[in-house]
Amino acid sequence: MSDFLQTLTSRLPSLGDAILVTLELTLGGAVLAMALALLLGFGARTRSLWVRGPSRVFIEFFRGTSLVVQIFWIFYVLPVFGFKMEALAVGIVALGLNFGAYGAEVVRGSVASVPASQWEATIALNMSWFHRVRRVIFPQAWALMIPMLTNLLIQLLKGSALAYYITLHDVNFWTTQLRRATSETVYSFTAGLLVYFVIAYLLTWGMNALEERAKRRLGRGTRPSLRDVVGLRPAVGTAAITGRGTAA
Amino acid sequence: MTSSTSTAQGGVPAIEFKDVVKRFGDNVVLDQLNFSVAKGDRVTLIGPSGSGKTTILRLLMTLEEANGGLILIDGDPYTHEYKGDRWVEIPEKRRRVVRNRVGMVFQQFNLFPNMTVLENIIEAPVNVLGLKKADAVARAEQLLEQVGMSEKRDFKTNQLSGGQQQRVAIARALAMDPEILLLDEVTSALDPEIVADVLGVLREIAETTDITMLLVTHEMQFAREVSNRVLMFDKGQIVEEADPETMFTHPKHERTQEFLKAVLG
Amino acid sequence: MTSSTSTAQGGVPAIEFKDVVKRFGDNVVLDQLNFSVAKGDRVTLIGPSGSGKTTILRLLMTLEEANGGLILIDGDPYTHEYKGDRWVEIPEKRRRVVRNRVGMVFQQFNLFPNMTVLENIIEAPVNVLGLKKADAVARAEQLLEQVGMSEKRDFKTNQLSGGQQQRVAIARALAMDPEILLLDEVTSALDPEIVADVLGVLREIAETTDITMLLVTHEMQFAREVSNRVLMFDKGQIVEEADPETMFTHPKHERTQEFLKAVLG
Amino acid sequence: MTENGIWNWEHAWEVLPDLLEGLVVTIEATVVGMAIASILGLFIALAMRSPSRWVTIPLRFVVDFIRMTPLLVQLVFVWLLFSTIPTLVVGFTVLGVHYATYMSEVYRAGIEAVPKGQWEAATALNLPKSRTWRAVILPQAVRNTLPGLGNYAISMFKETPFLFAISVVEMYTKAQQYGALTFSYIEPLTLVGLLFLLVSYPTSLLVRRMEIRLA
Amino acid sequence: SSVDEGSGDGDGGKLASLQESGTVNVAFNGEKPYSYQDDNGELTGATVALDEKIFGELGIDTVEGTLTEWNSLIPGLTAGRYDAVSAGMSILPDRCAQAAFAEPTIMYTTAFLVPEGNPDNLTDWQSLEESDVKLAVTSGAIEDGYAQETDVETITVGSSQDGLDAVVSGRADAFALTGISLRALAEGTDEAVEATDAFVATINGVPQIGAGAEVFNPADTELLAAYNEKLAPILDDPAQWLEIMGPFGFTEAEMPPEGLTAEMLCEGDLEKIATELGLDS
Ligand SMILES: Nc1ncnc2c1ncn2[C@@H]1O[C@H](COP(=O)(O)OP(=O)(O)OP(=O)(O)O)[C@@H](O)[C@H]1O
Ligand SMILES: Nc1ncnc2c1ncn2[C@@H]1O[C@H](COP(=O)(O)OP(=O)(O)OP(=O)(O)O)[C@@H](O)[C@H]1O
Ligand SMILES: [Mg+2]
Ligand SMILES: [Mg+2]
Repeated sequence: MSDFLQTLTSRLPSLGDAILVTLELTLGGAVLAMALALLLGFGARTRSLWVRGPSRVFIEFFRGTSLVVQIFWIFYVLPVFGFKMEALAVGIVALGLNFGAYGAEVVRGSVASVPASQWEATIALNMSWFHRVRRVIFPQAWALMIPMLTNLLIQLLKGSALAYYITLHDVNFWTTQLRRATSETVYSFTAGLLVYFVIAYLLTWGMNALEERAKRRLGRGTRPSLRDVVGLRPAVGTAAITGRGTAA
Repeated sequence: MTSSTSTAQGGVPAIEFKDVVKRFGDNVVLDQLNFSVAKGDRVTLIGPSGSGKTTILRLLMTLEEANGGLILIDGDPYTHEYKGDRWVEIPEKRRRVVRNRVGMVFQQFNLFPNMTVLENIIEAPVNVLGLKKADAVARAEQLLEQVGMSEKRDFKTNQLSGGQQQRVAIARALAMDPEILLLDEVTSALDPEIVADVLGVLREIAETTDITMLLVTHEMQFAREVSNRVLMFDKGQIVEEADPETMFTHPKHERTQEFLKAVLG
Repeated sequence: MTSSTSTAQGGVPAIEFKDVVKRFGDNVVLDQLNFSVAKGDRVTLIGPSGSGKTTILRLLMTLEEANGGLILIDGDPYTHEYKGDRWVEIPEKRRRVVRNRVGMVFQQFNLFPNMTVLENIIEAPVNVLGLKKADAVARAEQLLEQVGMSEKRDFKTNQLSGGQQQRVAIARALAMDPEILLLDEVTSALDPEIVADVLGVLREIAETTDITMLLVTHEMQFAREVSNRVLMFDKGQIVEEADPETMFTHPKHERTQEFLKAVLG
Repeated sequence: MTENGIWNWEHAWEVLPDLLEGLVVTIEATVVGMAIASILGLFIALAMRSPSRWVTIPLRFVVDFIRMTPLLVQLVFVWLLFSTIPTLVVGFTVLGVHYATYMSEVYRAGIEAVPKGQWEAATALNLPKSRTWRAVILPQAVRNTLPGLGNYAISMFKETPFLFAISVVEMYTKAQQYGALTFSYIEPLTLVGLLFLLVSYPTSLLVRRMEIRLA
Repeated sequence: SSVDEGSGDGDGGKLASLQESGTVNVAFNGEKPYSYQDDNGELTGATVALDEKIFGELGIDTVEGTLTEWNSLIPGLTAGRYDAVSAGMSILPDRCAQAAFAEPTIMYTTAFLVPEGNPDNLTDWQSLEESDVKLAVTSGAIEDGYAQETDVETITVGSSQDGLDAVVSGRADAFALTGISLRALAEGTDEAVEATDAFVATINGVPQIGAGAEVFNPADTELLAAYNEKLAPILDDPAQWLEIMGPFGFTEAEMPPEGLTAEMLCEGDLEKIATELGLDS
């Protein structure tokens, strides 16, 4: 144990770098995923088959084949065709594509649960499509989708552990190296586990704050008690529920 | 069958339905319906549940697509037109120009919960009509004054009672300065005591403006006071048409007599 | 203030409120309310929105907890009692015995969507009263007959219209053979033409049984026909109390006059 | 990869039987895991409604912890700490428990989505609590939950490769093994992707069907 | 982390470009004592030392490493993510079709990691076959193949650490791996385990000659030839080989016998090799 602590201490500086890589992947992937989710989520709702078809194919493909296989292709096979990206970029792109596809279902489901009457009111006021979505529909769907996006974000964080597979040195890699150096599986993993837990906790915390804000915008604010903010219950909006696109 | 392409006042009618067909699946709701509403007219649609009253308003608001026929606003084709002998949809871009002339108030108010009362009202004038924000706010305040909601200006909509929400919804529709106002059972989601309140607001609007109104209501008293023409619908057809006084006191058609008896008790 | 511990007929009242207090947060909805309903009475509660009518029915159904006072059913303490000078909740077990005497029909019907019409009706008789299934079915069929819903026996509830759902809900409440039936605006979610239909069913029940009824309604016509006593509520207090005829034609209290004017138009 | 181009059908055919064998394990793990997740998830959701904070606070913590930490680590821990429990049992159980934490949220939402009026109607009919749950609330809640259940099944399906951390060899690991022995990775891994798709897509169709049916 | 250096478009430009930049990027799996990061994060190990020597002679002074998973080594090489793999990978016939092996640099023997005291008395593969122990093997390693051919009950693990954990936790009775790796593993842990003496496994009567080598992209033929050219004198001179490899715990037993070539191993006729090298027992 004391040996372990010594090695652990000597490796703490590199943990900083590892956390940075994990955060870069998670946040980069999340931003890309969110952009894709919006694009595909609305794309999958359009009436035009020319938009809806490709959106659905994209969603099904990237949800259906698994993240590792996608990472493998982007990192190890595409270069054979002369298409080569930095490892970090590959990680972000792969996470973004995969979770973007899951997220698209969340977006689609949440937008679908905004009452049709809200769309009708926007038509009656003669708003343009983009205006409707930006000012009326999305702000309402947003409050519904955050809890499910939080789940996805946690899964994305955990998915970023595949970084080692593409030569990146993230928290998972750091844990593996610690384990190799100390031969202490349980202690090493506990260290890694706590790091992931803390990151996940902070992310959830941030997302809960976002949700609170979104709800308050809708006049449904629950005036967050300290426990609401600190607690991690991803208060799933009931209408959003039930997996209409519950991702993951 | 009984078609009614009436209106005396001359000039182009504000609303005109020509052979309008609307089906839901196999259910033919409107079968070649013809009728028109002159500018400044206040027309009430009455009729049993499922007769197609709401459908007419929704077609006028392009919330439903017709399956045939023409809908004209001020003589302009609105949702579809005939190109040669083909019946084609008018693209959204052109629809939007015409749609600016039409406003609607819904039974369930449909206010935007993510905005305050004021924001609900100025949203479309600023972003659709392109009004300056200051002007839109000034107009909104005037309208809120008119519906007696001035002091709730900055409230979230779900902090309001049903009657208050409906009054804001009316102000929101009026803020677009529509030439035509559609009202679908605007009081039937409200508490009975509050109904009078909202009807009062509408009566005032009817008296002080010359907006063309097309309304569906079960408040026969209100129909009597506000409208100058009542259309009785049944099965997607106009069964009878008269001024309110005649319609409510001496209905001719058997179906109308039956209906009025059930509703007036 | 104005308390009303009336009833002539003698004997233990079916329902008795003694100094009942109900608060929601700071909002005192019922402040030491006293009233009673004799066995077999048909009492209508009227009054403006928010006056506490629904709250009274919900207290009687134990859907809300009182903050003080006693509620007695047939003289039995129901939700709370005084032990010495302490006001204590009666445990669920004892409440359940009393609750069997009370049935309720809701404005929104609240049928169980996962069951058929028949299943909805026999669920409680079988599982609460312990009836044999065959007996429960026989009784259910009789009730469905009575409300005119026999042919919908095996339908899912969401295949029914509002009026049909409400008739099933009435049959469901009656299947428990309650001594007291609570009805909260049971027609206000229905289309106007259909209202008459459901009211007819209730009228028949009122005529053919001696169930004690406590109802909230905005259908004054119905209140007039069915009930033998009307209580006018305002701000959680009984403002006026009379037989329907007197109440609707010669209301004494100013608040009642105002209210009736707004509702009756 | 070599002179003969990037894709070699011989390798593909050669590895396919191995992969199918692995697919069986993958599907077994998903089915058993999902059975555990959907039942345990329900119990967690029910327990979380307990009025006692002595139940809910610790449970909340455990559930969050499991949800927020990597599955892989959980597998290895349990495998090493309870070395007398057979590996497959550990694998399926941990997978199931991990997903139960996700599922419990879906159930919670499903239960909360049952209108309050249903509870009130049950009280008005004097139904006992247990009967109310069994006959009224749960049937409706579970129906709300089905699409979510399907989605998590799809996702669990693709997390079964983690089972290799405790030496359960499923489809993905079979592919990697073939790659390690022959240095041909593209064929086996691509096939894995396609096989995943082959199972996920119908599941996803089914889920959306239910979504429409229940809407 | 990875650098966009190698490009795999070969035809000899690779050697020149490496020489020009003065840096070669090799992939490694972080396994002691072949190629790994020391506590300071420096790339080190036996195959790395060998690379430094050989590439140095080719005028490439810096050997950089990319630490990656075992299963990414070859895909990354093919994708041109690095220039060579320095992990002492075994030369196997199937593998030769996909990657270009340099001449063998390390002979592989097998050993078992067992609980202290070696309760099952494992000494060589025959003793294993006779006992009924459950053997842990690394996924895709040659020992996995041996076990399958001799019907030994196995569990498959992902890394040597996993194998160690399996033995410690009692999930497996023994863990088979190359002798060199096992020695390093046993030394690095405080757990109550030991490594048996290394042996050449004899499977169905045929001694399993195994050897590891540097791996290149098949397109980089000129680079491979140049590497082999500089490697030959080292293999011919045991003293020099030991000087390079010895510090990492390698002994003469791990030095490839004279005459053993990558080509022979690629053909895979082990019986023939044994006869030619005079190794059959
Ligand atoms: N979206 C829809 N899909 C299918 N059928 C519909 C739809 N909307 C309306 N209908 C049908 O069209 C017919 C006319 O409906 P509509 O709502 O116009 O009647 P209404 O006269 O407004 O009745 P009410 O007084 O009940 O509001 C009804 O038979 C109705 O079932
Ligand atoms: N769950 C609750 N939480 C907070 N306040 C409530 C709640 N239920 C009722 N109230 C308040 O109690 C008061 C009485 O409500 P109640 O529903 O009994 O009125 P009512 O007479 O039935 O009115 P209506 O005619 O509109 O149904 C109202 O001011 C209402 O806002
Ligand atoms: Mg309608
Ligand atoms: Mg009420």
